[in-house]
Formats: sequence, C-alpha cells, structure tokens
Amino acid sequence: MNEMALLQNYLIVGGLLFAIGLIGFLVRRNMIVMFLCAEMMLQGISLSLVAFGRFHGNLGGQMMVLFIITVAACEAAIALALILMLFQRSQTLDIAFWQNLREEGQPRFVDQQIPEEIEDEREWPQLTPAGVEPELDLEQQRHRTRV
Amino acid sequence: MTAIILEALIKIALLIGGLMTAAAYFVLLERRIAAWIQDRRGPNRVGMPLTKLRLFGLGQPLADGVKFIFKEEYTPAHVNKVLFVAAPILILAAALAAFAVIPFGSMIPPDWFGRTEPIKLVVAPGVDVGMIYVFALSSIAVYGVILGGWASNNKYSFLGGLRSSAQLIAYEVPLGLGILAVVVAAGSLDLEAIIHAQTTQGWCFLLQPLGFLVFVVAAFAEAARLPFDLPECEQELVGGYHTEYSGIKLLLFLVAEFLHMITASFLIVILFMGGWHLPWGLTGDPAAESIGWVPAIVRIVALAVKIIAVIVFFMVVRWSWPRFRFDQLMALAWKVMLPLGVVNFVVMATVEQFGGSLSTGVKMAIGWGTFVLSWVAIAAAGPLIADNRARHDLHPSQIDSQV
Amino acid sequence: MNLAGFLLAEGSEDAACAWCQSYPCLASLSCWGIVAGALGLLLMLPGGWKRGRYLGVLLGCAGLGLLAADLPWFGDLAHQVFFWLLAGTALVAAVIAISVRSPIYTAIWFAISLLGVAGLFLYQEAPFLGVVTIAVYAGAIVVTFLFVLMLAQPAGHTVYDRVSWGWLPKPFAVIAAAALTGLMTFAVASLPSTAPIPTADPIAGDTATSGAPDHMANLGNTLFGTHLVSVEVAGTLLLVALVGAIAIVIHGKQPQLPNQGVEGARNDE
Amino acid sequence: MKTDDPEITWVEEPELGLAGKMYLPMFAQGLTTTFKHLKNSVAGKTVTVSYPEQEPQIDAPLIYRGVHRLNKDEQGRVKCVACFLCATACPAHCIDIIGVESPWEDREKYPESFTIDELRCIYCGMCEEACPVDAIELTSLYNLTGRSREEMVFDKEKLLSVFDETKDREPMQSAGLGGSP
Repeated sequence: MNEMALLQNYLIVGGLLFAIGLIGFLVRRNMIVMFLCAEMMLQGISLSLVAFGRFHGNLGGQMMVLFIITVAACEAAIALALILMLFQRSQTLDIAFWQNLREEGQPRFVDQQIPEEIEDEREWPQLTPAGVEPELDLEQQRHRTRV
Repeated sequence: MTAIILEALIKIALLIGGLMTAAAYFVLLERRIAAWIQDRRGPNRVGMPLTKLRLFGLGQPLADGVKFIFKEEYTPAHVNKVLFVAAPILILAAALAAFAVIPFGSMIPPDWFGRTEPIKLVVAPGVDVGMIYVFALSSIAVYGVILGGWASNNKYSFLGGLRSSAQLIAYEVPLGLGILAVVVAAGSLDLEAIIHAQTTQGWCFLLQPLGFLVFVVAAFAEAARLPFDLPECEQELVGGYHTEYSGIKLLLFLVAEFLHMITASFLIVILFMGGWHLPWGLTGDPAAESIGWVPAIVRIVALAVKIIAVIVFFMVVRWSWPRFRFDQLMALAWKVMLPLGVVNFVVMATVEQFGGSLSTGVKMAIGWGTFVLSWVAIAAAGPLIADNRARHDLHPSQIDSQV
Repeated sequence: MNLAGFLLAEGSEDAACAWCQSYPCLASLSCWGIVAGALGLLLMLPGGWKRGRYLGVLLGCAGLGLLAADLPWFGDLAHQVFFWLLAGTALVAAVIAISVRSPIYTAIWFAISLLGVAGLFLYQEAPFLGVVTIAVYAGAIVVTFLFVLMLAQPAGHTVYDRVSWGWLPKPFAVIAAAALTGLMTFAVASLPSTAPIPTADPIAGDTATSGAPDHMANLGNTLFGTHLVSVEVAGTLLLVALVGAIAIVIHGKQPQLPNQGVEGARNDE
Repeated sequence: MKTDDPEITWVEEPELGLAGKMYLPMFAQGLTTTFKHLKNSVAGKTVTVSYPEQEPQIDAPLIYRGVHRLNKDEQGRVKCVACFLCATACPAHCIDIIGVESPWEDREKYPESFTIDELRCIYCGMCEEACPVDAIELTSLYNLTGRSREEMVFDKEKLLSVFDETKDREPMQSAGLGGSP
C-alpha cells in the first residue's frame, strides 16, 4: 500500500474535521454545541497525529493522542460544571447572554431577526390537575358509555 | 482470506444463534427460579407445539417470543420517532458485538478440510485490546438507555434513563479497577491470554478476592440486576426507560438486558474463575498448541457450567436482596467500591513487582489478608448501610436549602 | 496517480486551457471540491434558507466527492473504499452535527463522527486508541454532554439554536475554514511523493510491529518509559480538574435571588 | 409529614454491630433463606396446586363465597319468600326478583322469577347476610365459567340446581352456623 498516499489522505481528512469544527465553533451559539465543536477540532488533530506517527514508525503520535483524550476529559469536566452554573444563573445556554464579558467599547450584539420555527408546535392533550372535576364537552359525554 | 471470512461468519452465526436461544431459555430459568424461591411452581405448561408433551415448560420461550412479535407495536404520538426506534436497535447491537472478543470455549482440533492449525473458539482471535473493547461497547450501550428514555418523552422514562446513565458511568470505574489487577497479573488485555495466565498462576478469585468482590458488584450494577436495578425499578418508575415500549422493540430491550447479564457472567468466569480451565489436568495441557476432541469438549462444558452457575447466582441474588436507593448506590460506588478497588490494585501491583518469586500460598494469604483487613476497615469507618431515617435533629431548611 | 492526473493525461495535450497552466489550482478538482463543500456548508448551517439546505446537502456531497477523487490513491481498491467509508462517516456526521438545530442531535451525530474517527484509528494500526476513543470520548464525555443537555435544554427548539451571530460570521467562518483547508490540501499535495525511510523509534520499535500482538506492550513501554513524566502530569491534571469541577459546582450553589443574574446581565447598557 | 412535628415520637433504631456493618454476613443470611426455599420447592414442597389436574382444597366451604344457590326446604319447595331484602342489600344490583302470591299456606309470596347476574355480582355475601329465611347462600363452587353473557345470568332453576348439586357436600348454613332452621 502506498504509505505516502495514506498519509496525505489522513491529513486532509483531519484538516477537514478541524475546519468543520472551527466553523461550528464560530457559528453556533449554544454553549454545549460550541464545546462539542471544539472536541471535533481535537479529533481532527488526533487523526493527523496518528497518521504522522504511523508514517514515521514511532508511537509518539499515539502518545500525543492519549494526552489529548486526557485533556479533553478534564476540559469536559470543568466546562460542564461551568456551563451548569451559567445555566442555573441565566436559564439559557445562549452564549450571547454573557456578552457583557466583551471588550471595552465594543457594540452590543442584538439579534436583528429571529426566523420562524420551521416545525409547527403541536398541542398535546393534558390531564386535568388532581382534585378538579374534569370538564367534558357534550359531544364527548354523549359518546361515553355509561357504567 | 475467504476461508478466514467464512470461518468468522460461521462463528458469528453460531454465537448469535446460541446467545439468542440462551437468552430466551435464561428467561425461563429466571422465572422458574423466581417461582421456586417463592414456593411456587413457575411456568411449566407450554411444551412441544401441537402435542400434549409438556417437557417442564421448555416451550415457554417460544411462546413468549411469538407473543412479543404478534403484540401490537405501539408508538406513542409524543415520542421522537427516530431515536425511539434507534435506541433498542443500538442497545442490542452493542450487547451482541461485545461477544466478538469473548471466547466461548478454547479451540477445536484441526480435523476438517486439511487444516493444520486448530480453530479458536472466538470470533476475533488474538485481539490485543479485547478487554477495553468490551468496555467500549458497554459504554455504547448507555446510549440506548439514555436515548430510549429521552425519546419516550415521558417523565418516568426520562428519570429511568438519567439514573441509568449515571449508574452505568459511575460503576465503570470500579469495574475497571477490578479488572486492572487481573490484567497486571496476566500481563495482557487479551481474554484468552488471561485464561492462559490463570492456568499457571491459579484462579484469580482465590488470589485476589477483593478485586473479585469489587468486580462482581460492579458487574451487577452494569448489568442492572436487582440490587442495582435502578434504571427500571418497577415500583418507582413504572418500567424505567422502556415504559413506553411495546412489542418487538420491548423484546429487544429485554434481550439486551439478558445479554448484558450473560456478558457479565462470561467476564466473571474468564477473568476470575479460570475460564475453561479445571484443576487436576482435567482439561488437558493448557500450554499445548493443539488439543484432542475430549479435552476440547471438556473445556467447553466446563466454561458453560461455570457460566450457568454464575447466572443462577445472579438470579438467586435477585430475590435475596432489596434494591438500593439511588444515593446509596452512588455512595457504594464512590465511597466503598472505588477505594477497595484502588487498595486491591496497589497491593496486587506491589506483589507482582516485588514478590514474583513468592509461592502461590503466600500470594493467596496476602490477597485474603487484604480482603479481610480492608473490608473490616471500611465497615468500621463508613458503614456500607446508609441510614434511611430522617435527620430529625436538623430543621428541614438546614437539610435542603430549597425548602 | 489520481483522477485529475488521469483525466489530464487522457485529455488532449493541446487543451485549450492555457489559463489552466498559469493558474494550476483552478485545474485541480480539490479546489472546486473545497469551494463546493464550503458553499454547501454555508447553505446548511442554521439560520438560513429552508430550501437551501437541500441544495447545500447536494453541494456538500459533490464537494466531498471531488476532493476524494483528487486525493492520491492507495493503489488498492478495497483499502480505498474502506478508508472513504470511514472518513465519509466521520466527515458527514461532523457536518450534520454542526448544522442540525437540536443540540441533542448534535451530540448524537458527534458520537457517530467519533465512531468514524475510531474506525480510522483502527485502520491506522492504533487499535488501542480507537477503542479508547469510543470508551472515553463516546462513552463518557459525550454521554455526560447529553446528560447536561437533557437536563438544561428547554423544551422544543430554542431561538439561539436557530440563529447565528447576525449574517456576518457565517460566510466569514466558512471562508476562513475553506482557505485553511485549501492551503493545507496544497501543502499536503506538494509533499515529496517518495516516502522517507521510517525512522525506527529506539524504544517502541517500528510500525511494522505496531499492529502485532505486542502492540499493547510497545505502547505501554513508550507511555510509561519515555513519557512517564507526562503521564504523571496528565494524572495530576485529571485530579485538579476533578477537584475544580466539584469546587465550581459547590461554590456556584450559593443562594441567590432567582432573577438577579438575568437582570445583572441585561442591564449592562 | 414534617420532621419537626412535636407529635412524632422518634424511635432510635438499635446500632448495628460490626457484622451488620460488614454487610456480607447479612447477605449470606439472606442467601441461605432463599436457597432453603429453592431447595424445598425443587423437592416438590410448593404451596401452589396444578389446577386443572389437581383441585384446590377449600378449607372452610361454609364461609367461602362462590356461586350462589337457592335453598329448598324439606318438601322440595324454594325457601325464598320474595321479600327483596337481598336485592336491596346487593351493592352491585345483580339480583332481580319477581315476587307473586304464594300457592302455599305458610307464606304470602314466593319468587316467580329469581335471576342473578353472576358477572355483575361482586361476591360480597351481603345477600346471604340479609336473607331472613336463609334461602340464598354462597357455595364453595369457584370455577364459574361460561361462553356468553346470557349464560352467566342464572335463573331460578339454575340456582336451585346448584343447590341440588352441592347440598350433600355443603350443609345448609342454617345448620352449621346456628341460623334459623
């Protein structure tokens, strides 16, 4: 098998994963999704490292990936704790909510337009709360069998 | 190449067929044992179809399967349809795929078609990371549970799913710690190599009783068997994460659960009870490259008998112990099993490193000494039984700031 | 040997594309592949035109196909198909992960992408890494993310999952990523095509044995030999992260009025 | 319930000893119990009966509440006097009586028709309690089955035939339980 071609393919795929993660990180506004995109970038880099390691015939690349996984685990623990705290304070996962952390003199970002939800909201039947006599409409009552 | 693929396919077919049949008959066995423990008789009616033969109810699994298949497969309107369907498929696939590296015997002699090397009785022989592969698939199974719970869009299912994923993640830590010492002693992650190591060193549950205990407790929790069946405790959560499921999808969940139990007992037997090995040379020379038919069959039977014994133990425990509360479950994982696993690992690693020349008797003494000492210490320091009573010396607002 | 070279060789030498000679990048399929992929991604990202998503999917697939066709071939069809099956899983799942609206689906597609990456690791004779990626990444980290998402996500699709930061960042992010990928593709393509002789690692041995039964032993030797200090540091880092996470959660639990944080954040201007 | 309610008396549970805290001895104890039951059941000592082959034994047939019967007196006449007390007492309204003037000297009325809807009956035994002449009784017949709803509505003849069927096994409760003769 052509080792060089394998390396090139792996590097391109790793680079693409990195780029996709980058776009996601810059474009999405949900904190957790942004975080997942950062993890995706780490995956792209891991792929390149493993490819290089194999090409050069030593295990250094795999070692790096092991440490990347370790760091990612630490990152996930801390980040999730922080995100939970932020969520408890703001009740939203929107990163734009915390934009008062921005630099001095920068204008505030305000959503220009909010697109309509594509899926229509459906109404689900709900149970009557306990202790309240349910109100049945006449039509329904007529069809009910009497015991 | 073709021969290898063909061989692997035959093994996969045998294994899946065998596992599905075994899961069905273990359901029957479980029901019979449950009945016997409760002084009942259990299902004993369904025998051969179209005849009057009853055969101790051996037709029951067939009837159960047919019933499940012909039940109305009801999908509630409020569920997330894609994930609702994907969850049971995922969990069953993960449960089955774990058996790729688990040996279901030793090997059979090369009698066929001019083969020279023996056929290993494992789908993927010589996988160097076998143990971690099983781990990886057991963590994939968590997806089935959590997605099934979430997609059902039902509070009970969701609570079941959340509980279960927390439980499965928490108990993976003591599970891994229990295995670590065995792996260090065997010097490999390959399950067959671990069996071979035990044939010379002695069975691990005699040498490392503490690790055995930690592993068995964690395996019970991973398989969600009764003292730890929080994901689906019927009394609190209706049915847990599969409350909304019916028909064949429910069957997939139930079969996957039994497969988890079978995996757990396979691992217990292989890692700690010597796999197919029997003492006094009953299973032939373990070091031999090739064996005759008699020891090959004796090995398969020995493995099967050990596994069935462990599964019967699983089933008897179900009716002997009450269920843990969720905080007790977590306390047991983090405050009891984790330290015990670490102690076991440190002691065993030290023995491996510095006491390689010690005799088996001394190693056993060290193992049992560690077990008794650390068990008594942890019982005296933090009782394993969490107190269920309300703290009446505190005002409610002191306990919970939400009040 | 790749598809572009193949076509150029087959095509008439007197190709009318003189400008192709002067701008070689325009002749390469991967250039157009990256452009198509970038456009497709732009259309697929949330906050866009609904119909455009289908067009985006088409463009994205076309881009990936062009790129795959332009990359050097292994010389073995089975390997080629297998590689692009795994890589395609990883990339397509990653694209879907960043373009779906529901964060739960993002996490699930990311997990599928991880499966693809793990498959690529296995294919690179790194079975340990492949399995560990599934066990740790997909099994623990992403499940924890799902856990938090399910606890924290309000019902239904939220506004901030459907919009981006205005209209500006989307095209710019995509252009930046496309430029990055394009540069890298050319850098990689211009690598010398003769492989250097693999330098044998003094401790771990060479790759020829890394898929062999003593792969784990080699890995363990390297990890706890050469990189022992790093292992200690990584362990310490894990411990610190554990303590830190618990500290954050405990410290953040201070009683506070329910709307205090909201007003504090909104009243900054 | 509030934990600080002064009405509540808190009882201290006894402290566990070391064996209790170690959990395993108690686990072994529990396992021994279950194994004992397992062993006994496998040896055949179960409490269940294999029903179609083996009839369950009803220990006290006189107080068992199964299918109704209408008792007859010594001359073979229905004992009922059509007083409607059972129908009044019945919480499920499953008894329907048409009373007409009696052809006999010793009572004023007798039931021309007496039907009980066995599917509607809840087998509470109130009719039996209410009856002043011990005419209606619940027998120990438990295996009441039928193929249609109509079949399960028992008329007077059916109820009297139940008496004929069961009178040898089960004496009238008036004799056994000290009621009026």
